[in-house]
Amino acid sequence: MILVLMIGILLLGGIACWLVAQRSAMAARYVALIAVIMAFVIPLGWFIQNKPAITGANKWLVQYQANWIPAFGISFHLAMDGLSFLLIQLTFLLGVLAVLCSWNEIRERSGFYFFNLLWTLAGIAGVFVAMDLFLFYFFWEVMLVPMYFLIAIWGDFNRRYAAYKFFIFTQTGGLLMLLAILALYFIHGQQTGNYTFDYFALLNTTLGGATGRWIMLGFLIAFVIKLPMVPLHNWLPDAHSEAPTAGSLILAGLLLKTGAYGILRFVLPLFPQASAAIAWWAMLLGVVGIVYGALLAFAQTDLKRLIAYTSVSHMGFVLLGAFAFNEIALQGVVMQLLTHGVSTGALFVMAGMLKERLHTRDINQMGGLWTAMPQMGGLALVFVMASLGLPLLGNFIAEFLILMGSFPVNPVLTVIASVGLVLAALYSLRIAQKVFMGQLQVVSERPADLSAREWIIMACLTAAIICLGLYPQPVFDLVKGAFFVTGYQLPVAGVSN
Amino acid sequence: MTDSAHMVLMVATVLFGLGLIGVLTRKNVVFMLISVEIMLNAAGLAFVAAGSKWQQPDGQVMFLFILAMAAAEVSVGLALVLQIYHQHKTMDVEDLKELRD
Amino acid sequence: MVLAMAAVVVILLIAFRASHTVIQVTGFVMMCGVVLAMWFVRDTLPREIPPLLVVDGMAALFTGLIIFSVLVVGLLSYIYFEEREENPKEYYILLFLATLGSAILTISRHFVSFFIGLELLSVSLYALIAYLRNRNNAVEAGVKYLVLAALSSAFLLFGMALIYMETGSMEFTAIAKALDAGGASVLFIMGLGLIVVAIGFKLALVPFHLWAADVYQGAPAPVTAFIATVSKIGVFAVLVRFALAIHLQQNTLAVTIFTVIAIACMIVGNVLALMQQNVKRLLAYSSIAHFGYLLVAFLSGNAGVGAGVFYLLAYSITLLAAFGIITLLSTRRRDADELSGYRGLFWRSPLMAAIFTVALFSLAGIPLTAGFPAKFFILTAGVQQHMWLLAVVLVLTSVMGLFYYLRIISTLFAAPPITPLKERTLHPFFYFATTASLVVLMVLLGYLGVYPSFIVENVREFLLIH
Amino acid sequence: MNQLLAYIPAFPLIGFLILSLFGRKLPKPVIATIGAGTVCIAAIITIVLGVSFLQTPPAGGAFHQLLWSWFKVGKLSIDISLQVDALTLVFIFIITFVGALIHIYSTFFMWHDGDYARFFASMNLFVCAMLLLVMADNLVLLYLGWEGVGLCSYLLIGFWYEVPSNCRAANKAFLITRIGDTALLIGLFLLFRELGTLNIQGILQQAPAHFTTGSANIVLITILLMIGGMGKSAQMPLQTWLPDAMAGPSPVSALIHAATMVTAGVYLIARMHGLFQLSPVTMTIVAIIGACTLLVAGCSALAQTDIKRILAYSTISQIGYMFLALGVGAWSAAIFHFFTHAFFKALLFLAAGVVIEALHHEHNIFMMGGLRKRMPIVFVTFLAGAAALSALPLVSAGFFSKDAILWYSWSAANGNVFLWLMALAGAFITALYSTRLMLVVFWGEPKTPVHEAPAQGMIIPLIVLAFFSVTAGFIEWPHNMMHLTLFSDHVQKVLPETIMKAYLPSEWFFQAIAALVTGAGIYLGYTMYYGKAGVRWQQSPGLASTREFLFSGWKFDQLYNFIFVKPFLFLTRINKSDVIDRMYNGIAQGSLRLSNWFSVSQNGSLRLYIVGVLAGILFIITLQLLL
Repeated sequence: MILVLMIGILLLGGIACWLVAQRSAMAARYVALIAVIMAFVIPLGWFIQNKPAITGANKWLVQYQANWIPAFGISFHLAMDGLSFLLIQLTFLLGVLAVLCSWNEIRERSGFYFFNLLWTLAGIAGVFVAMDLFLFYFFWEVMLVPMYFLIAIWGDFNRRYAAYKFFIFTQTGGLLMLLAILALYFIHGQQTGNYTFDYFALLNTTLGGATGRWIMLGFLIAFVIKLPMVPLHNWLPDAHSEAPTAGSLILAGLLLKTGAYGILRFVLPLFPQASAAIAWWAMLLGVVGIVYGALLAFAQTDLKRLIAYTSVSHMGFVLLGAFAFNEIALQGVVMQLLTHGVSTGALFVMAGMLKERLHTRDINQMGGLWTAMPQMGGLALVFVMASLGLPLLGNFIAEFLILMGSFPVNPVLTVIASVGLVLAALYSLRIAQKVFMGQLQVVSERPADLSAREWIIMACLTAAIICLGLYPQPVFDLVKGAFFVTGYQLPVAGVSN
Repeated sequence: MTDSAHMVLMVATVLFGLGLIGVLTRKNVVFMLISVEIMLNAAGLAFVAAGSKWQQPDGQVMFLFILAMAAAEVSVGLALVLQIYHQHKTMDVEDLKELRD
Repeated sequence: MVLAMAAVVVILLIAFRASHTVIQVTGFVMMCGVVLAMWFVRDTLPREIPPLLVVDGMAALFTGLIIFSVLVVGLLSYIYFEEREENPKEYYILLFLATLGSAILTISRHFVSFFIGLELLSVSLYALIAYLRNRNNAVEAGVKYLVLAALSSAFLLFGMALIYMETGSMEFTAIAKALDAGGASVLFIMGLGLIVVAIGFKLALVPFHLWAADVYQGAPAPVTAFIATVSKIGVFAVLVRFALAIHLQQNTLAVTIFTVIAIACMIVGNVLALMQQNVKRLLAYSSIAHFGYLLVAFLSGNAGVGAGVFYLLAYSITLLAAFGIITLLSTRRRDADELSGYRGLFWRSPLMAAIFTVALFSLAGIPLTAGFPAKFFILTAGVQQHMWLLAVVLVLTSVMGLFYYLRIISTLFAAPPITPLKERTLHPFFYFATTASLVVLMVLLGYLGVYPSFIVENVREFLLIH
Repeated sequence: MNQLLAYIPAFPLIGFLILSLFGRKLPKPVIATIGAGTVCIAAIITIVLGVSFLQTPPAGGAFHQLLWSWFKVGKLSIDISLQVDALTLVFIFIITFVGALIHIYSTFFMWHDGDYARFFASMNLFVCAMLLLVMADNLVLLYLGWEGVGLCSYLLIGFWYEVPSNCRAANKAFLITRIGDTALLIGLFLLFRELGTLNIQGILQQAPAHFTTGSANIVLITILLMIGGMGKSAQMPLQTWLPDAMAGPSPVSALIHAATMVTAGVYLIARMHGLFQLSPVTMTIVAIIGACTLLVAGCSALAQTDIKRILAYSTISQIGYMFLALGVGAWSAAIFHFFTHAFFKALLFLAAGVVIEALHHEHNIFMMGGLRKRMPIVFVTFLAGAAALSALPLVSAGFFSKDAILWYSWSAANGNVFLWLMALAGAFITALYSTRLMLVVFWGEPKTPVHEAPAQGMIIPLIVLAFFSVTAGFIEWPHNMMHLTLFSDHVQKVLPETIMKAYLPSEWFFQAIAALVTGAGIYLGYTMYYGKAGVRWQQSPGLASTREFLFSGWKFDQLYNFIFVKPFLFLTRINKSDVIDRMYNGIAQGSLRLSNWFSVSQNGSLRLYIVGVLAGILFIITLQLLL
């Protein structure tokens, strides 16, 4: 029930924002903030209160099921395990920060803005807990539309193009996934006579050979577009760079994660054989993404675009790890989701703050900002370092585990992926160098350092990334349940070579 | 009996084809309407032939309906033609190209 | 159901002499009466009127859909014509006649009734399209439609004649029997092909679609809405009935033809719409594509009927909402069909823009709107019958479709031009009523999008009544 | 005692946290107290710990402290846990003790800098990270420290970030060491795959049983670890970053780029000696790299004019000695050289810092001169350092450590005559450039006025370091003289003894030659650079190209620029707008073009529409006839 409550609050909060904003924009902000904080606190409070043990028997923390379209075996089935819980917490944490960083940035039509923001969050949260494939697809799409509006209305100069591209790319994948879901539905129905979209039922479908592979591809394409995987990544730089700050934060921090979540939750468990069959290729593409994204990131002069390409590179690790099929790599993948959400989100927030002050995203027009904004410079450095995988910060743990896990499976690719770490240093340091170091460029007024509100945002993110870096064990313990208990059989590795 | 029905059908087909060619080649709206009428009548003829083949009245009933409908169509059609002439001072369909991409 | 027909006739009688408002109100009441009647007679279904008509669950569904659409179209027409101060009396007669034709189509099971219904519909439409003869190139549209429709009628009749010639019957079931006994001869298939032409024309399937854009653009907005919904529903209904009767979907040839047509529709419709700047034309192209989708349901036979009905329902509501917006925004001189006129609508009148947006999303098949389950059911039907090619084409062309829907939407949300708001001279009550009904449509779209179960169950129940 | 371990890195960490969070608001004296004080406390704890270690060696030869379990995934279990054994003790002693001295020096050296707090924050963080590096009981924690010191090095090289070249130097340092780090990381993966653990003790215990000597895996692992070490320790071919790293403040150069961080590679190899012993090939490579590096860097030092760059190349060269020693299996000699080198090189850098500061940030030695009289204390201390560097027999610490290396490069089982000759040549060059440095800076005519006397607080660390530069060597005497082995006894609790050749010539002979060579170097330097001669050599046209070649560090930078940097930049520049994007734009364009084609059919002509219908019919009929 808390899951329904959590999503419901966001949806209602969104509508409330819209209505309230007619009277006062400030009220809309507070409504949005309160709604997201409530959504954040509800599952957290529930978790702390119940301290559910994630044991073999009790993998699912909480479930909720209601009929929806019984004629097609569709139910409104939500469930949360450790993985979902973590991602939901990440969602709402970033959600709160997204509301905060829109505080002053959005001056026009803020009611509708917050409506869209909250509905996007609701959609994302829904994706993380939906245990009915139809429902999953439903949420999958629901999060897109408000996101589209966020980009198309409050975006930068080239927003329309970016918004189209974003929507069309993700929709293509989504519809292919829908086809695959349907195919799975009928195959399962024919096998068992029970026509249902329920995840747990579908887990028992036996799929062999080509059919399984095609269906798996349908899912996978949708997820890797979201992830994004080279060469399906092209929507991302445009969308990220044109979106408003909160939009970029959510895109990078959360939307990409839904793709990875999809792979972990659906592709691997539903299609173990088919996944194993393409594992080598998936890992290869992951590595290509790591290197290619890094090269492109290095070339960019638009700060947000640069960060966007770093996401491409970082998400390559996810693909690499997910298809390594072992615990170490998979735990690394989950960790990467969390840490990338925090660190790249933080970089985007910073880019937004810089844009607010300097009215440009071009790093050639920045420089020497450390002098003017020592606090921001220091915090920025933390996230630049996170981005290049400095130990002590969460990203290192993630990438280390991913590489560690995939090394025995595919040494060659892992070694190439490790080269990505050098490239990561290249582009990350370039950010620090171009933006914060060098001579302070002559600007009309000296940009102000962080305000209290911005301090809160950055402090949250910094604390999160350091905690994840120093004491990640709770995360692993929580997620462990999601992977290695009943019903989840890892695909057998060893297709490589 | 069936042979003659088929013969009539053949005639109807030819008539139909003639009408079609008429519609295609004529530029004048009125002539096009007339050609369509020919085609409708060809269809009617075919119905009559079929009715006679099966010894049923249905074919002729259908023919009556066709006639009625053709009449209605022509009346509306002519009204429109008048309007066109009124507005465009021409009956050439090639001049009716204001609605286009 | 006899009651239903009678009701329509009564409306016509009343319509002869009454003021606009009175017609409107009576029409509205009668239509509601018909709907209610249908609800009550549900238990007595199916009722046959041999040999021409049969009123079964499917017919009831389609008729309901038609009546519902006409209700909205009538409402839209009111403000449309009120603003233009034209004499609308004959308009309503024609409207109701056309409705009657369409309704007959849904319940016909015989060539004669098929033909009568179709012609009733067509002839009324000629006049309706050209009704506002002085503006918007209505006459040109009328002539184009007339010539082509007459031509297609000729094909239809000739095809019917051929089939009659071969089977000796004009009743669907009898044709099927004859077919089972003797197999399909060349002439029969020829006839079938010609009928397909006629139906294809009415449904604006590729390659018989060329008229659609011009007519949509030329006709008054409510009439366009009528063409896009009522007339197509009726024709689709008879197509389904005919096809189910003669088991068209088991015929490889027919399936091939329809597959090609469906694919062509999806591609051509969507591609044509990509660059279109005229909203009405764009909707025409999009409706071509949508009937391509619908053919996927049609091709999956019995299983697809439910999907088809649901799709038509969603599609009708959507289109009516869209045309409602166009109607509301139209001025005395011209219809609001230029895309540039919609720039920044959201910031001028958010409600209308919201309705339009929801409608467009529904057309695009985005969740939370009725278009999503509709498309989903169609895909389900297609996948169930293993029509992978169609399903994949459907998916890919939908993506293409997304582009132009988004184009309109982003126009709606773009920064508004500096132009004064249009003056409203209409009776506020009717304006309000229209807007309210559009809001209802929007809510319906949302409701169907989120909770389609109710309708799905009812459609199933109805379809079980044979 | 175990519980004390955590405090050693904790104090600098606390210093870092306070300074980084509140540094801007604190007055300078407080900052100085915190910055230097925390390191001093760490040094005191270290000494307490060391004394206790020496008096009552702990069970198993090491102190242990488990702080918390870092992460545990599958078989991989990593703790944050510290360990101090004899080897580590040497390192933490140097880090904290020399570090403390340098911090004290810095409180005065940096006094006028605006970013006082940031400097000490970074320095404290560095000390903390370096301590973690050497105290780590597993390789992941070691890697954490390893990267941490890299970060601090980056921050401190680019401390004066307003100057673009400093930032470039910082970036370069970080990137080149990152290449090594990545190799190290891959080495870890391989190790974990083979042994299933990353615990250092675990690895050392399991390795002999698991690997056969010289098998491919162990060679690969050790080479990867070696590359990691090479990156950090600026060995060829990854040495180019260190000279540029001199862009940082002098104390930074002293602490990070001379005494501690750059010797991390030495530590790593010594720490993993168990693996290297299993791979003789790698050992040989390490030795060869060390020998080559010491020569190449030594020659480069000859041609430099920037005082700090001379010292930087000298550092590279001296670490080359350590690598050579490691390579021939002279483990304790390598660590001993590290030990003495830390003192005298830190001393040289600090003294150079004083000189530079006194001469208005003048780096060019040929603009100095005559400082012997004007800065006598600095002169004396510098002399002590230079003597140690050039290994002046018996009176300098450098002699004892370098002599051991020279001896082992021949006499150890892995040693041979070539290595010895190269080391000898290196010794000659070292003496030569040390003399050059001394003569040009401290003798001759003054060329730049001295504007202020160094603060007392800066002089004291110099004196302390100078004292150790002279005396640190006395704890270890060669076999033939006194045979005092305090140091090697200590570290050989951890490190194995050097395996010697069966037949050995007299050690006296080698010592004599070494002393001779050093003397020759000094003499040659004297003749070349005393008085006006130095300028002549510096300007002689015949040597211009050689000088330029050596000055640029054997053109390594240019080579890398050509092989890596340019192609990389080219690649990224041409692909800035993402080729793949073209594909999608192509699809979009294609669709739009298709749309235009299709809309030709919608030309409004009724007749065309009729033709369309007809075409449809024809199509259907054709299909019917075909099927």
